[in-house]
Amino acid sequence: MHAERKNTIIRMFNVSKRYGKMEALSNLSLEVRKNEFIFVTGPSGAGKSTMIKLLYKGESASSGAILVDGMNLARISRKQIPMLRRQFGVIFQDFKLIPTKTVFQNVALVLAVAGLKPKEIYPRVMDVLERVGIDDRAEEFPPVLSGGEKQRVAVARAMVGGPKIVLADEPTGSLDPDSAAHIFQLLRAVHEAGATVIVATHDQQMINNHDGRVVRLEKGRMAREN
Amino acid sequence: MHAERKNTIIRMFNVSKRYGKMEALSNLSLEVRKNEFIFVTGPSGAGKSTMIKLLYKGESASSGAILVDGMNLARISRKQIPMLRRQFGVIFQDFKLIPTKTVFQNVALVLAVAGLKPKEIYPRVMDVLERVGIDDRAEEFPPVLSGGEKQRVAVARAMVGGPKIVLADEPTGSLDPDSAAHIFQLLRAVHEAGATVIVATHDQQMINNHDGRVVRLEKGRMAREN
Amino acid sequence: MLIFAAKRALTDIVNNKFLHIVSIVTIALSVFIVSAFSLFFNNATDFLDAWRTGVRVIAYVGANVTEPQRTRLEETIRNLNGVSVVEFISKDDAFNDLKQKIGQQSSLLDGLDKNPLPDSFEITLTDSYRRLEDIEKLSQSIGGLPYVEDVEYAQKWLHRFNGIYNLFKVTGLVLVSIFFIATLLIIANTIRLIMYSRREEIEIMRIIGADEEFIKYPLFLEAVAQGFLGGVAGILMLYLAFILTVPNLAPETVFSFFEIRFISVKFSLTIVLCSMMIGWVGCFFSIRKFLKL
Amino acid sequence: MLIFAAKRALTDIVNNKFLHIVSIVTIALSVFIVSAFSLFFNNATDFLDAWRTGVRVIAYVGANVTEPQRTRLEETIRNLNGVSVVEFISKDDAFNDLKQKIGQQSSLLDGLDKNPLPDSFEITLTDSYRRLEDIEKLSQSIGGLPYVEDVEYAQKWLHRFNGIYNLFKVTGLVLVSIFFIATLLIIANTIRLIMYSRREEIEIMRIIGADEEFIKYPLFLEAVAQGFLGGVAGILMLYLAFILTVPNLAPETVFSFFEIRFISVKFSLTIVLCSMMIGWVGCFFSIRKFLKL
Ligand SMILES: Nc1ncnc2c1ncn2[C@@H]1O[C@H](COP(=O)(O)OP(=O)(O)OP(=O)(O)O)[C@@H](O)[C@H]1O
Ligand SMILES: Nc1ncnc2c1ncn2[C@@H]1O[C@H](COP(=O)(O)OP(=O)(O)OP(=O)(O)O)[C@@H](O)[C@H]1O
Ligand SMILES: [Mg+2]
Ligand SMILES: [Mg+2]
Repeated sequence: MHAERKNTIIRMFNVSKRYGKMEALSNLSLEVRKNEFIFVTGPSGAGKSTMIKLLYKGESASSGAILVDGMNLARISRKQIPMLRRQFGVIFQDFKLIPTKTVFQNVALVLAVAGLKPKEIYPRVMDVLERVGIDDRAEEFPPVLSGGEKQRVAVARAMVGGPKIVLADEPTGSLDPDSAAHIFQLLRAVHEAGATVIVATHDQQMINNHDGRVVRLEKGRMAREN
Repeated sequence: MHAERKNTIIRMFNVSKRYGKMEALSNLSLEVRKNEFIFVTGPSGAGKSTMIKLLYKGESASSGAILVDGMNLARISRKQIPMLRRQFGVIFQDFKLIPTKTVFQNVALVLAVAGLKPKEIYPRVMDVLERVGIDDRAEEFPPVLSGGEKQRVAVARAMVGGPKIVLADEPTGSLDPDSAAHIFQLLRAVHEAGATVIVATHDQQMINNHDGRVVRLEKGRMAREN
Repeated sequence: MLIFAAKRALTDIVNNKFLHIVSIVTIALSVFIVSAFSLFFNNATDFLDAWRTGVRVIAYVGANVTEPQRTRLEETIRNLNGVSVVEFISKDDAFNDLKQKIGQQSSLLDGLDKNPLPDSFEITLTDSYRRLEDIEKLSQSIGGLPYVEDVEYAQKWLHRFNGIYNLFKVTGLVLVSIFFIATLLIIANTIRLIMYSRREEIEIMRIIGADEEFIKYPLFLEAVAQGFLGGVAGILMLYLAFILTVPNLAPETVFSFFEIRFISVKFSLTIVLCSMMIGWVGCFFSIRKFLKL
Repeated sequence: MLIFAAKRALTDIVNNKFLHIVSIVTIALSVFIVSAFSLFFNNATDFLDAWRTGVRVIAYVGANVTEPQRTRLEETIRNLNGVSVVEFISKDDAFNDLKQKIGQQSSLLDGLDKNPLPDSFEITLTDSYRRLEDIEKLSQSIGGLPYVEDVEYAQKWLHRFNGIYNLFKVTGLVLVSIFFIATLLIIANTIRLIMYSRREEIEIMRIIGADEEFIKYPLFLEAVAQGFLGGVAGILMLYLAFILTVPNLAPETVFSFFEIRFISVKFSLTIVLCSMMIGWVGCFFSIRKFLKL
């Protein structure tokens, strides 16, 4: 919590998120420095996914302030949201792959959205698919993939745009230990290339085996930080 | 593999499953006795989910024979498939909850399908929701639940009908260690009550901590059994 | 069984409000189109029919017929099938009529010393007896009666009118059929689209062991309910459009003999029944594809 | 930008074949309904118009007019706006006509020693000059000419006919508008349903940072393409129905003066354009709801 201000990329201050009576996050404050690697952990329903959702403004906070790279998320206009989201690479817990687009098209979409030309897109997508080990399924549609294969596509999509910040929600939940370790190496590589990485996970072993600050949530509150 | 014939509940003999050129399962043979507890493990894409899908005839095998409780799955008619499926309680890797039905309705559906009356259904559903620890969310719709909460609903649905055979595909992948242990206790209880349980999982720790035969698949083939 | 299906249909409607509303709106609009055209077509046919009311058959009576004979003849004609009113026109009345008809040039009749016209009966037909063939047959029977010298009716005009009338009726029926089939396909299409967006739900139900009947019955009930609501809404829309536009058309200022009528209650009920059936049929055909999952 | 959007629209169409086919079929059926009714309505109006061809104005010439004067009068009338043909009817011709018209009773004219009828001109109007007001105006101008004693035309009949004609036209326009609006809503409804079953896809695109334009442009292009294909398919369906049914209606056996025509190329193009626009508008309104996700 003693980061220098100018190096802060994410700042959450007293953030709460209520759904009806249900309080998914309560008075959460957190400061993330540029190029930090953070684990967010906690039991089921603690608010990990909600926290990630608030960061890319998939939802708005009920109260409190969130600043990402100097932008106050409560203040930005609808028009600015796409720009904000392109700063992030997000691995969703439920993958959120488009079932009617091929693996290639799903990953390529991020680059198309950013305005790249098809001939720039092709090599970059194939490269990242190869890195997650799914390049041989590039022309398949997500519904025919196995759980782990889908997850690797989701990882590929999150990394292909070279995002400033990677938000990974349970990025290895459907993977066997070897594949999981491999994906973690990729997240490490992205981190070393300068990105800030936030990983929500239950996998205590993963947390123990890797360096990184650990934030523990419980029932929407900060339980412990180390 | 030396089980007595009359105690065999599932018998797979030389089963293969091809999707186009892709062979998801190759020449798999497996015999499961009544009331066995089996772990199926293996890397991502090994064919664990495919094997489960073949058992409840979500897909038909490309070759080989599958017998469940004396029925040859290749021979049963379309009309008999629902009867077959009601023998199973399946926890799907991607949960397969109906988004437009509440948690309660999703779980109750299994009993309604089996022909139970609403007043019999209510207590049984609430009981099982309580056991997986999600009874307070009974009136919510799946899309608002956290990953772990959805998984617990899926577990509840698989157990509510008192199935002969439980097929659990990665039943704790989205759960923190405590919740996972709790779900495992529930599976154990179902097992002790007489059900046959087949669990597909990557979680090596889980396998080590519990008794049960372990079947390891690799690239669609049986790699090791112990 | 049916009660449980109905209960499940009800919660299903609550859970999928959007889809049900869309479906009902589409059915309502389709019913609206078909019934609006039927309304137009029925009234146009009635209108043509009303025009035909003018058709009269004239029977000329021989010159030397006595009054009792004439009275008997009148009685005989009156009792013929299809005859509604028989009016006696004396030759003097006929002469005056003729004078008026020629109008401007009537002065040329003043030079005549005696009225050369015969007595006649003007025969109006009943409503159900106005087809060309009926008129021809009736004329023949009258012509065969004693004391009748000649029978006259607007043959040429009637032939022409009959041509229009039949052409109009056939065209109208072709159009109604076309509209009916087209809207039926539109409704089936819409239901198929709804099933498509519910295919995941259907698949999940199949996978946990629901048989076809379990899945189908509530969907059928819903489709029939949609058909009912859509049909009623469509007819209400038509009624609204009717009371908003018809007073502005004001045909009675031009045609005193004719008044635009709304579709009959019986026809409305038929339409609602049809639209329920269409819901059922549309569901039947679109569901098969998705039950195979 | 547009090229990329078009490319994405193309892959999108391939990826969502079912939805596109459903949409095109619904649009085609809607276009079919509206254009079928337009076809019917146009032909019925033409038919009534053709009937009106019979309208003639008669100008009676004074008794003491010399032949050169009459010829000059004929010339003057012929040069009036709206006059197509002028035919001279001598008083002898008129007398013979009258005899025929009275038919059976013509014997009563034999007693006359001299023909009391005047000479006259029978004036046929041009096609564009057949509205009631035009005829009235023309009659007045002709009545004001020297040597013209009186002007006559089928005033009562025309009034009645005009009433029918206008009622028919207004009703037809009301119905076309109603059908147009109803099918527009049906199409919008269908597109909304399609967007609904694609809402997940749209939401995911939003979440990975697509701006509205990125999502909208291909969807608009697809909707316009659907409108185009649906419009063309609808008109082809109508054409098929036309060549299959019209020979069986065979109106030319009854009405030599009238032939059923298909909708014009220009009107077909207008319909296709409209249906493209409707695709666009339907997309525009249904997309908003789902872009808010
Ligand atoms: N849209 C919503 N409406 C209502 N409740 C919600 C909504 N979204 C999330 N919640 C609730 O907020 C709580 C926190 O959810 P969240 O998804 O953040 O948990 P999580 O820490 O990610 O859990 P898990 O490890 O199971 O994924 C949960 O109880 C969830 O049910
Ligand atoms: N319908 C299908 N069409 C084509 N390929 C398929 C289909 N279903 C499964 N596969 C392929 O078959 C292989 C085995 O899939 P399966 O889902 O059984 O793997 P798994 O062992 O469950 O993996 P995971 O641990 O990742 O869930 C995968 O490579 C998958 O892509
Ligand atoms: Mg979560
Ligand atoms: Mg799997």
